[in-house]
This record gives sequence, structure tokens and C-alpha cells, in this order.
Amino acid sequence: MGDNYVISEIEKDHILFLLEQNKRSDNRELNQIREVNIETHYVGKAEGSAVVTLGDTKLIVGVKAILGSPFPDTPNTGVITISAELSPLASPYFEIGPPSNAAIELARVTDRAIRESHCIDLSKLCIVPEKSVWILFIDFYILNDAGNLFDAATLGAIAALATAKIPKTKVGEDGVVEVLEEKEPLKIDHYPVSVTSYKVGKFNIFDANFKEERVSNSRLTFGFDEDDHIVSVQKGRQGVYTPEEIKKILRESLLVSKTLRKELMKALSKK
Amino acid sequence: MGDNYVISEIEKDHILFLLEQNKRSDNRELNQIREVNIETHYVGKAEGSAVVTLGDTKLIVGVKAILGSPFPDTPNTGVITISAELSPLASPYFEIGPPSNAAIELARVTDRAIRESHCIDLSKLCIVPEKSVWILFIDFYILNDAGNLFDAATLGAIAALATAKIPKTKVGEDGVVEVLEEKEPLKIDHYPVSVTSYKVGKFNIFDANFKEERVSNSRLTFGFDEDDHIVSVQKGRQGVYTPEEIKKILRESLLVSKTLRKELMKALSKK
Amino acid sequence: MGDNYVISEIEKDHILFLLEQNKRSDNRELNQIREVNIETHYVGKAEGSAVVTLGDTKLIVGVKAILGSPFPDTPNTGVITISAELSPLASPYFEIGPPSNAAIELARVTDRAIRESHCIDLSKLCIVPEKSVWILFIDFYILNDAGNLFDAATLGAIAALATAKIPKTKVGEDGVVEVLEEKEPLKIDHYPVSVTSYKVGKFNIFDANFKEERVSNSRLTFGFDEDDHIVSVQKGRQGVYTPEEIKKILRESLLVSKTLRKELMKALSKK
Amino acid sequence: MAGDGTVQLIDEKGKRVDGRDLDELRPLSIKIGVLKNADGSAEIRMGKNIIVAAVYGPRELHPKHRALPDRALIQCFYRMATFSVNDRKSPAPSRREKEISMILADSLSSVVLTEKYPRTAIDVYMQVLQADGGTRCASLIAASVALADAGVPMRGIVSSVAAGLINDKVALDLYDLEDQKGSGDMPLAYAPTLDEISLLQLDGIFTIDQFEESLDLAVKGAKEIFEIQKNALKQKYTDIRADVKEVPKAEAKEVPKAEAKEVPKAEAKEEPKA
Amino acid sequence: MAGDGTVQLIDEKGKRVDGRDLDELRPLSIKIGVLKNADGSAEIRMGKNIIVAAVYGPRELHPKHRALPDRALIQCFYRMATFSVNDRKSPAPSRREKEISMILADSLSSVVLTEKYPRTAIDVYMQVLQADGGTRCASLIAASVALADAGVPMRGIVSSVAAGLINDKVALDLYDLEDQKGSGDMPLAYAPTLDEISLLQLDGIFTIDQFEESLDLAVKGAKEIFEIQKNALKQKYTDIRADVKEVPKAEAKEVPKAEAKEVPKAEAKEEPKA
Amino acid sequence: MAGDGTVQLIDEKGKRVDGRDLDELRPLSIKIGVLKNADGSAEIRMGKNIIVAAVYGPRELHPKHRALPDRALIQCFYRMATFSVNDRKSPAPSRREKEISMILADSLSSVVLTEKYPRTAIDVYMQVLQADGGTRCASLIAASVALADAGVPMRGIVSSVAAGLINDKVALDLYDLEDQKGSGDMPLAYAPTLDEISLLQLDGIFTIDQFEESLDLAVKGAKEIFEIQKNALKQKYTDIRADVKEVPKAEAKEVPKAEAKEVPKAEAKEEPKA
Repeated sequence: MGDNYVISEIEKDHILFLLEQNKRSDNRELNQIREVNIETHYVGKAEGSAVVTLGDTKLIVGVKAILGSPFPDTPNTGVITISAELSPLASPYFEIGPPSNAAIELARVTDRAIRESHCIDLSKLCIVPEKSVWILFIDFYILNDAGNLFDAATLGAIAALATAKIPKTKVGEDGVVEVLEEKEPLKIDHYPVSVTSYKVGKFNIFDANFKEERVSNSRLTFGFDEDDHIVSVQKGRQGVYTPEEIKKILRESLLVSKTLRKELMKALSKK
Repeated sequence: MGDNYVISEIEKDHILFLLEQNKRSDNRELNQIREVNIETHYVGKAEGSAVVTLGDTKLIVGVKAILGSPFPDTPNTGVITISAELSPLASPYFEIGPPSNAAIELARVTDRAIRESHCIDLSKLCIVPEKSVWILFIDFYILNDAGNLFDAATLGAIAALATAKIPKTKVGEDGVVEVLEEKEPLKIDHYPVSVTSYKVGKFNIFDANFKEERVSNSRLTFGFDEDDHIVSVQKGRQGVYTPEEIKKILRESLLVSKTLRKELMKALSKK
Repeated sequence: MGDNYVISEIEKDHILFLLEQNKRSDNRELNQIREVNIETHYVGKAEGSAVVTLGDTKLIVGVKAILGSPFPDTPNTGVITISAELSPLASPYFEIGPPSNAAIELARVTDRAIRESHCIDLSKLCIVPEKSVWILFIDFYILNDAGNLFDAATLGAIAALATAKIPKTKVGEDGVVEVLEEKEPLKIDHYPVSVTSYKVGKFNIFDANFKEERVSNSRLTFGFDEDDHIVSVQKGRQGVYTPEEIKKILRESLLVSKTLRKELMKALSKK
Repeated sequence: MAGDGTVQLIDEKGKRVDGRDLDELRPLSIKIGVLKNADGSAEIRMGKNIIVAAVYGPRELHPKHRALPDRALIQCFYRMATFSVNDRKSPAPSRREKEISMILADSLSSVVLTEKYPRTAIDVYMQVLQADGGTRCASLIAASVALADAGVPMRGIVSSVAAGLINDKVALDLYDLEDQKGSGDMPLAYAPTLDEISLLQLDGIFTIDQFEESLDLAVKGAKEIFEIQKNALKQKYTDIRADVKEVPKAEAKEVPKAEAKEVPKAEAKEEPKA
Repeated sequence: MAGDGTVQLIDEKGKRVDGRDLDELRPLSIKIGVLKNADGSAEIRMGKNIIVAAVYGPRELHPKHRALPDRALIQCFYRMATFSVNDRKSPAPSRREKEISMILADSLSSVVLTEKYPRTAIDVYMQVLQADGGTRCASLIAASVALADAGVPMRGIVSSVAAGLINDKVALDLYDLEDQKGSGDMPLAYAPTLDEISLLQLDGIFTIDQFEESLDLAVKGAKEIFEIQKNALKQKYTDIRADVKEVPKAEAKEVPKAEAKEVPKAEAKEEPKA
Repeated sequence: MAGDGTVQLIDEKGKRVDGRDLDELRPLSIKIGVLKNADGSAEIRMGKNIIVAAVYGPRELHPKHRALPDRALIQCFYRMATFSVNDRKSPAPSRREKEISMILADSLSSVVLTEKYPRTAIDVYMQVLQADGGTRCASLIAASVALADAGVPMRGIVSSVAAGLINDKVALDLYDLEDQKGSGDMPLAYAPTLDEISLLQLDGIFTIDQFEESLDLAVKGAKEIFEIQKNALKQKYTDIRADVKEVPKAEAKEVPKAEAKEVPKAEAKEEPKA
């Protein structure tokens, strides 16, 4: 992200020097993730919310449900829309203004994991076909960028959705939708997680911190559901992979996904 | 306003030097306002309009009434919306582009005086609850900025409203609203005026001209209705006041409000 | 267009030197147009489309028909809306961003020729008065700017319209408009063409190429229908004309319009 | 031009709906120097049009890379107030306002001696307070005298008016109703002392003859308006001379006197031509 | 203030709907240093308000032409999360957010020793995560301590709270419901050690007496909040001293120690005044 | 991927709706040098996709502060014409277009010898005139040869194609209908002479096996397309040689000949690898 940050050659060499010895600057294994914390029900005015910390990375996700019209070509399904704000609050390298390319990519890649995993049956968000459906706005605010926003964002999105409660509705004889006081949880059918590796020199490391991200050549994000399906992929940055390398990273990423999903389910079991 | 205007130290010292002797550069008393002129019915295509001059400060306000839907949470009330354009026509320190912070503040502070004084009973702007209400657009264009736009703007807004005529309407059996040829005046329940003082050194002066504004540390605007209620306050700029200072200025402002309202009512009596 | 292009004095002198001898740098007569090619049915997903080449100038026009509401003051007529994109693909002097003034002028001048010629009877685009009409979006993309975009654009617009097919519709008893599979051609009542001359020194030349445009002082565009009516005029750039000069150019332009319309009708006869 | 020509816009006596003859201008008044901050300004009333024009400059141009190395850049900003028309206009500048701004700048650039102020901007703001047809012409009339009021040296004064078609007849200076119900409108800008057309637009359906007749009529109208512009300027300078305390702006500015005077002189000399 | 005064907001015992007395603040907690990247930061919870403030700077200002030759420019960005309110807020900054950002910057500028860092920017970001009435005051409370956390030298600490009218009585620190159903709200910012009001707004209908009573009550409330701000800062510095390994941010920054210490010193000295 | 997998996209003979085998590309043609002003250009037709790519540069970069001190900045602008899809696309760039532009720039940056042109921009514009599924891949194919046409030195040529899932089977180069009704799509960019994947995306639901099969199939497809790219480039250079009057653009530019030739040479040498 932060396009105006230039890491010093010395730092870069140091990170690479450690990797040659299979070490990382914060003493982790190459595929070891930082401490994860997921706090749900953070914001009472949102239908669902979660604050995720991944090491020093911190973000908040809120879900708002608004009644609206479906798209004409999908009259029987609700709508999910995801946006991300990389506020300059979170990093000296973010700037005030309309969503940057980095914010757009973050939102769209997270969207892909959530949407393609079919974690929510959008047809259940339909109230009156062609007329009235729930629109779920899932909005991220990055509070501190210390690397690996992609995986933190997906954790936050699914945690906020899984703990969200949506008002019940009643459709009158005249077809008018009444929103009731009583709320019910969203039904979650799948629990996608996202696993991102960064390639630094010839090494692929997971849950990279900010400096590791900066010295990396490429980024590779896999979204997995709990049945080991791949539901999304995004390769980022100007570096490259051989096909064999990608297959190898895929298997490593799958392992990491198990750890992340365990943390997710642990947090959700407390809800 | 004009953020790129720097007044010379000599001019600043001169203004302060005069104030020490209880004088102003244009020979006014510290609480004396400049000559006021309010010309209504200026623009025939607007429902109401007023050109206000306050010394060399000049602005025009137009009111347009448009049929629209009420806000869902206030289904029985019409809508007032105020905007201000600080056109570069009016000052070498205004710039072309989207509304500046100064324009936003001017519109919002005027809005507060108009709205909070309940000068117009918004429920009378409702035609069909939930469906159809009048939206009053009150738009300012500054033509010449020679200081104290806030007070001139409020004078203009209330004068334009008080001389506005809104079409009568007829609601058909099918609920369709028909706009008739015949027009009727808006009923005005209160006549708020805004009084702004500027603090220069330790002196508080009223109806500041452009240079006085520039050398001032703080700005304090009170909105008063005709029953001596305070309906709006806005403190501006980086200077400060003690609580006692504010109470003192309040009483001086109240006196000035009488003068301004007299001018207002004089202009309206000619309508 | 391209406001940051400065032609060298030598090139300018050379062009003028040739004109003094009644010659142009590409060996054309002063009123001779470059080779015209009009290819219709280029884009199957558009209702109509045309690629126009005029020498090295190349642009594409697409027409999309969308069901929408009429303007309240013209409840019985469809809508035409024209936009032009001067993509930086087409010239090193175009820039990324919102439509430039040049793009706006190109769209609006083309719009005038199309609209004022009444080439399409807009009342025939009305399906249900006040409710449902066809909106024709005519969008230009310049692919290579080698001069005289105005005349190429009008050729493209009329060619795209004349070869467009719009879906038939059926209005149900409930007033709902159904769009059918079957399509029918738009009926074209007139075939406007645009003829632009550029004044270089004291000479008026037609179908100017890019360098000729750059050295010119003024531009004069006439839109003509097939009955020799003038349906649009636009004078551009900072140069001037005497009234007599304009009358003279008018007659020359009318002659050129015949040639251009012949090319247009030739292309349309192949449709 | 939404007109279908079926509305009766000329009565049996050849009078228009507002009582004018076909070749008659609307009532036109110009007040110069109406805005204190501007270097030059004017308010024009033409029919029910009310338009204020202000000139700032020559002054520094921002951003600087847009400056022209050999001359001043004339920038025009033509804007309509939200309440100037029957329906409320959106406050954002429309494509129409942008196009008009551009052609007004081109027209004024044709007479201003821009080469005297390289690398500067001369900014002309025109605010339409009430619109009644022909606003671009009225704006140009006001802008021309505001430029003179600002002491900007010019080769001549641009005047402007439209001719158009109502009930298939050529008429001068269409107002709102005629503009809407008529079948053609042709705004023109013309500097009488120079015999130069610097703005020409048209929409509608004109025969070649109607076009030429319109052109001649608009040129004639522009010449009449030019006299009103001159009188307004003379009036302003007379007023100034009467009031010895007030320093004329043209002198207060850095423009050398010789140049500031160039405008009236040029007009005086070339008047016989008009 | 949409309130018509008809909703019962005070019970027969003089208690408010949330059980508070008229002159009682909401529960208020401040956590300092919650964001690692920022030079200073704080999270405030005041009633159900949750707001995070971050300070970056003094640092280079972009674009450079906005820099002030003789002092730092304090820039505030007050923003509400889309999910912080009952209806989803549009993500684009509203006019309200822009106005509030401006007056918050003015308030903070009154205490920061901006002249120590000419040509730089001190950027203060305030993100409202949940809104419950009085967010501008709560944001200012958090921003003040975040500035101190960043080691920015200040003449004093700005505190802030609103007073308002519910059922025609003056009450302290209105929450959402009271803000909506009450008949007046008056946010104020006040630096107790300096006896300076640096922000004052009001909407509603106040008599002169009610205004003065509100002013006094808000000043009193601000003094109480100031104690909480000081305690939070002390707690943070105690924590740091306990943890010898962690270098306090104030030192890590290029701000000279003497200046960084100026804040607690100034407060200690001027406390008797409060 | 709105597909629910219920639409029959493969017949009993294993043929797709458009008659192709599962591992078969759509008809693909490339014309090089179609735009005169651009430094390099190409038009691609792949199925019903029609896309034009133009390259300008290396050239000066605006605004300058975005320039990279040690290499050229490759900027991609992928845009869809309003009429390129069934419903009219809004002319404003969408988030999708911005994301695709970014990843296309990353992919091309992986092969261009950007270090040869520090502080410059190489701008690649891709205009989709008609969209039929796989537009980002087709754009990349066109952009690669347009870069070569512009004489931009590269380590290799990027090729690109998607594989995806239709009726749970892996298929090459999905077209519009398959993209919508299928259950997964995986666009890939691959430089055969370098064995480098520089773009990879996926949406849908793939088993690990399906993913690996898709990856292998897309790589195979990219190699086939690479041959077509090479032939198009050879054809262009043959045409040029035949026409002695026309100076090849690569020479006309300031790029030294040795570099301009680097592209075909590199390919020729490394071909055995592919």
C-alpha cells in the first residue's frame, strides 16, 4: 500500500539475510501467523461488527442492513456490498481522499472470498421479489496497518456477518414491508478465510508485517472455505511465480487457513 | 475567508492603534454597523429573493420551492436547504471549485439561525404526508465580500423568505398534487437576525469590514429571535474567549440585533 | 484540442508558405477532404455503431437504447444524449480525467447537428407518455486524432443511428412495458453532415489535419441537412471573421457537405 | 429549439408577443463599476436578464504551468444562479456552462491586447442572476465593458446579440419564450470598430437566405448595443471626473495610462466605420 | 434540534432517562496509545460514543504551498464510520463533517505551540466508530490527549463537553435521545488551566439566562473531564516508566526532550488556576 | 460467477455451446500498428471481444513527483466503452476497471526493462469496444504486442488467458455465457519464454485438483496464444521490410536500435524453452 514509503537497503538486506537462515525479524517461522484477536459486537448501532487485530494490524468491520430494491437481473436475491477505507489514521502512508487503488483492491478481494464462498444465501435476504431485499453494507476501517490487511479483513468480514442480527420483517397485504423490532441472526453457511503469502527474494512468508510487505516482490492471496475449496485468488505486485511455485504455496496456504479458521471459530463460539 | 490573503503588519498595527483610542478605520463606533440596504423581489423567477448590501458587502439570496418527498423520519414536514457560493466574482481571495470550508460554514451557520428560530412552520410545507412536501432551496451568491458575510446572509435569507410566494396546490382524488397558478406568501413566525463580533487584540467590534476581519483572532456569531432568544451560536477562528467575555459580548450583540432587525422590518414593510 | 501542443514556427511558416501557393502539405486542394471510410455494425452489443476514418483520424460511435422516463416538460418524446471521450489512447495531447472542454464542445456541437436536423422523430421513441420512452445514448470514443474530429463525429453519429435497430416493445394491460426480442430499424428522416473549415492566415481550408488545426486561428463548423438547410453553426478558437467571409465560407462548406453526404449514403447503402 | 413553429409569436401587425418589432432590441441598461473588489465590473439588464460581470487581472495565474509565455490567458466563467431559471438549476457547472465559458473566452481574447501581459491571467466572471434568453450575449456585453472598466487594453469592444427565427421570420434578440417556441437562434459577437465576428453559434433550421439575413440583422443589432456600451463607459468616466476624490481604477492599477486610454481612443477614431 | 419539548426526559425525581442527574457527565474512559503507527493516539468512550483519535506530526505538509511560514498548520479530519449511526452514513465526507473538522482544528490550534514547527503539518484524525450525541466534544477530548501522547508541545489541554436544554432545563452532556428530543444543545471547548473557550456552538432556543447557565455548567463539566484526561496521561507515563524496555514515543520522535516535557510541566504549574 | 451450475454448457459429445472443445481457444486475431499517433498499438479480436491497445512512451511523467528515480513507471488504463456490454456501462471508471488496470500494470511491469528509462512513464491504454468474457486477458495480449510495436525493450512477451469451470469441468478461455453460467473463472498471465506467471485471479469454487488442472490448462493456452502474438509481430516486421519507404516506429523513436531489437532476439533465443 503506502506508495510513498521507501524501505532502506539495509533493512531489506537484513530481512533477506535472516530469511536465508529461515528466520524472520520478529522471530516467527516463515508460515507462522501473528497473534490473532477478534472482538465482535463492538459497535451496537451496526447489525454486526468486529475488531480484528493481527499482531499490530488492527481494523474494524461493521455490517449495516438496509432495505432496498434488488438488481433487475437478480430479483430474488439480496445484495452484499463491501468497501474499505484506508484512513490516514492507520498509517503515515495513507492519504486523505477518494478510495485509493489499494483500498479498492482490498475491498474487492475480500468481496470475492465472501461472495464466492456463498457464506450467506443471498436468496434468504429477499423479502418481496423484484421489490424489496436486504442490502448488506460491509464497511472496513483500517485503524493500524502493520501488514497483511487482506487476511485481517476477511476475518473481520466473516466475524461481523456471523454475529450480525437482522430485523425480522412483515409484509402487509398491500405489499408494504414493515421492519419489526425483533432481530434474528444471519445464517452463515460457510466460513471462508483468506491466506496471503508474500514472496521476499525466493522465500514465501505468511502473515507478513509491514516491512516484509515492503521488501516483497509479489503477493498471493487464496480464499478457502472449510471444505478446502479455493474460492478466490489474487496475485499482487510486480513479481512473478512459476506454476509449480504456485501449487506449492497453495498447499502451504491451505495449512495456514486451518489455523486462521480455528481462531475465527474460537471467537465466534464466544458470541 | 480568503485563506491566502496576508494583511501587512503596518495595516494591522494601524487598526489596533485606532482601537486603543476607541476608533475604527472607517470612523465607526466599535458596535456601529455600516449602512444596510435590503432590496427584495430582485429576481422574478425565484419564489423569493433579496439583495443585501452592508457597507460594500453585497450578496443575493434566492428561494426556490420545489415539490419533493419528505425525509422518512419527518413525513409531515417540508424541507429547507441552504447553500452558499463564494464566487471568485466577489473577492480576489475566493477560488473556483467545489464549496470551500468557508462557504460550508456560512451556509450552515445561516441555516442554524433560520431553522432553530422556527421562523417557518415546516409542517405547513407538507402537502401529502410521506409523499409530497415543498422543499425550499435558499441559495446565496456573494457578489462583493467586504466583511461580515454571516450577518448579511441571515438578513438576506429572512428577507427572501418573508417576501416569497409559493404556488397553491390541489390534491386530486388519486392523490396527485397539482400546482396551481395562484401563489400565496410564506407565513413567517419569527424574524431571526445574526450578529457577529470580531475580536481584534482585546477589542470586540461589530460588523467588521474585510481588513478588520483579517486582523482579528476570533469571531463570535449569535442568532437572536425577536423575543431575545438565542437561537444559534458559532465561534470561529483560532482565538479564544473567557466565559465572562462571552457573556459580555452576548449583551452587546443583543443590542446590535435590535438595530439590524429594525432595518430588516423597514425593508419588509415596503414589500 | 491538445492544449499543450506547440507547433514549431518552422512548421507553421511552411504550411503558410504552401497555402500562399494554393497547396497543402498533404497535396490536397484547400477544399478537398481526405479519404473517408465508414464501417457500420462494428459492435454487435450496441444497437448501432460505426467506425469512421477520415485520413488518419479514426473514431468509433456506439448507440445504446435504454428504457427510461421522459423529461417532465416533454412527456411524449424520447431522449437523445451524446457524449465524447477524448481518450489519451488517441493522441499524446489528450489526458486521463473527466471530460475536457474540448470533449464537451465536440459532444455538444455534434448533438446540435443531430438534434436540430430532426433526423430522428423523437416522438416515435415514446412508448407510454409520461412514463416510458427510449433514451438513445450516442457515445464517441476517439481512437486516433489526426484532425477534424467534428466532421468525423457527425458522420459516425448519423451512420450509427441509421444502422441501429431498437427492440420492439409491448405494453401490457397493467401498463408494464415488455421489451421483445424482435428489433426494428430506427427511422431516419434527415441526414445531417457537418463541415468544418479552419482559417490559417487568410486561407480557409477544409478537413484540416492535425498540424493545420494547430496553426489555425479560427474554426467554423456548419451542419447541413440534405435540403441545404443550416441546422447548426459553431465558431471556435480566438480568431475572427468578417460577415462577408462567413457568407463565403458558408457556400464553400455547402459544397463540401455534398461530398461528405455522398460518402455517408454510399456507406449506408451497403448496410 | 423545441419549437414546432405552431405557436403564434407575431401578430397581424407584425408585432412580437412583448410588443417589439422584428428588428427591435429589448430594453437594455448597463451599470459599470457595481462591485468594489473587482478590478472592473458591470451589471446588465437586457429584457428580464440580470447579469453581473467582474474582471480580475491581469494577475498571477494558478497553477503556473498553465501560463502562456507570450501573452495573458483570458479565463471566462459563465455561471447561472440556481434561482435564475424556472426550474432550480443544479449548482454544479453544467456542460452547457462550460462550453459557453469557453467560447466567451475565445471571443474576448480576440480583442484584448493579451501580448502586453505575458504569463498572467485575466479572469472574467459572469453570474446570471435571472435568465430570459440570450444570456451568453448579454454576458459578453457586460464582460466587454467590465474589461474596459478594469483598464485592460483592447483593440475594440465586443458587442453581442442573437438573431433567430420566429414563425419563420428573422427577428432580433429573442427572449425566453421566443427562444423556446421559435425555430432557430443564432448568437453572434461582433466588434463594430473592427468588423470582426468572434462568436457565432446556431441551432434550428435556417435556409441559406435566412442565415444571411440573420447574420446581417445581428450585426446591425450589435452596432446598436455598442452605442449603449460606449455611453455607459462615457457616463462612468464623466462620473469619475465629477468626483475628484475617487481615483479611477484604471490608474490605480499597474496599467500604464497610455494603454488604459487606448480603448476610448480606438473607438473614437474608428467610429465612422460603424 | 427536532425536539418539540413534549417528550418527558426528566422524571419526577429530577433524573434523566439514563438515570443521570442534570449536571452529571456520562461514564467516560480514555485509553492512550492505542494505535502503533500514529505518533500519538487515544480511544475515548463517552456514553455509547466510541471514537479513535490519531496524531501524525509535526511532519512535512503536502501540497507545500499550503505550509505556513511562521508556524505549524493543524489539520483536523473528523469522520463518522458508515455504521456509527442508526441509518448508514454515506462514506463521502458530509458538509457537517467538514464544518466540525474546521472548528476542531481552530480549537486545538489555540493551545498548540505551533510556532515551534514552522512550515509543518500536525494532522489529527478522529474516527467516530459509534455515535451517541456529543461526538465533536468527545473527539476533541481524545484529540487533546493524543496530541500530548505525540509529544506536541501545548500551552494547555483542551477539554470539551456540551450543555443543553431538556424539558426546558439546563443539563450537562446530552446523549443521543436528549440531543434529538431536547430543545437546545451547546457544545463548548474549554482549557481549564487557561480559562479559555476555544469552541462554542449552539442550536435550539435559549433564553439569555439559560445560555449563561449552560455556559457555566459546560465549563464546570469540562473541568471534570480535564481531570480524567490528566489521569489518563499520568497513567500512560507511569506505565511507560514501569516498562523500561519501551522507549516513550515522545523521545523517539525528533522533538527535543525539553519540549516534550513542557506539557505536563505547564499543567502542573497552572493547575491551581483550575 | 452467478452460475448455479444447472445450465447445460457441455453437450453429450463434450462440445461447448459455441462448439469448442474444453481445451480449445476462441478464434483470435491480432492487428499491429492500427493507430497512427500511438508509439505502438494493436487491435485484438478474441471471440466477440474487440479491444484496442495503445502505448505511449517512455515519456515524461506528470505529475513529476510520481516518477521513479531508478526506472520507468508503467501505467495501465483499462476502460470499457459504454456500448461494449449489454447494458450501457457508466462512462465513469468503475472500481472493477481500476483494479484490473492495476493488476495489468503489475503484469506488464514484470517483463519490461523499466530500469532503462528512469523517471519516465510508459502508458498503456486499453479500450474494450466489445466485451465477450476474458477482456482483461485479451487486453493484456494486445498490450504486450503494442509494447513490442513501440520498441519498448522487454525480457519476454506476456501472454494471457483464463481457464474456468463449466458444469464442474475445467475449460479454457470462457466466453461471456460460460463466464456467467459457469461456476468459476481463473484469469492468468504467463510469459512462456520465462515460465513466469505475472497475473492470477480466481473466483468461483474450485477443488485443489480443479485449480491445478486449470492452472496447467491456462498455461498451455497462453503458450498457444504466444505463438499468435509472435506471428503478428513477425508479420508486422515483414510488412515493414517490404515497404522500404516506411520507417519502422521503433527506429523513429529515440530508443537505440540495439534495444529495439532486443525483443525479437530474446524470443528467438529462448523459444526452445517454451
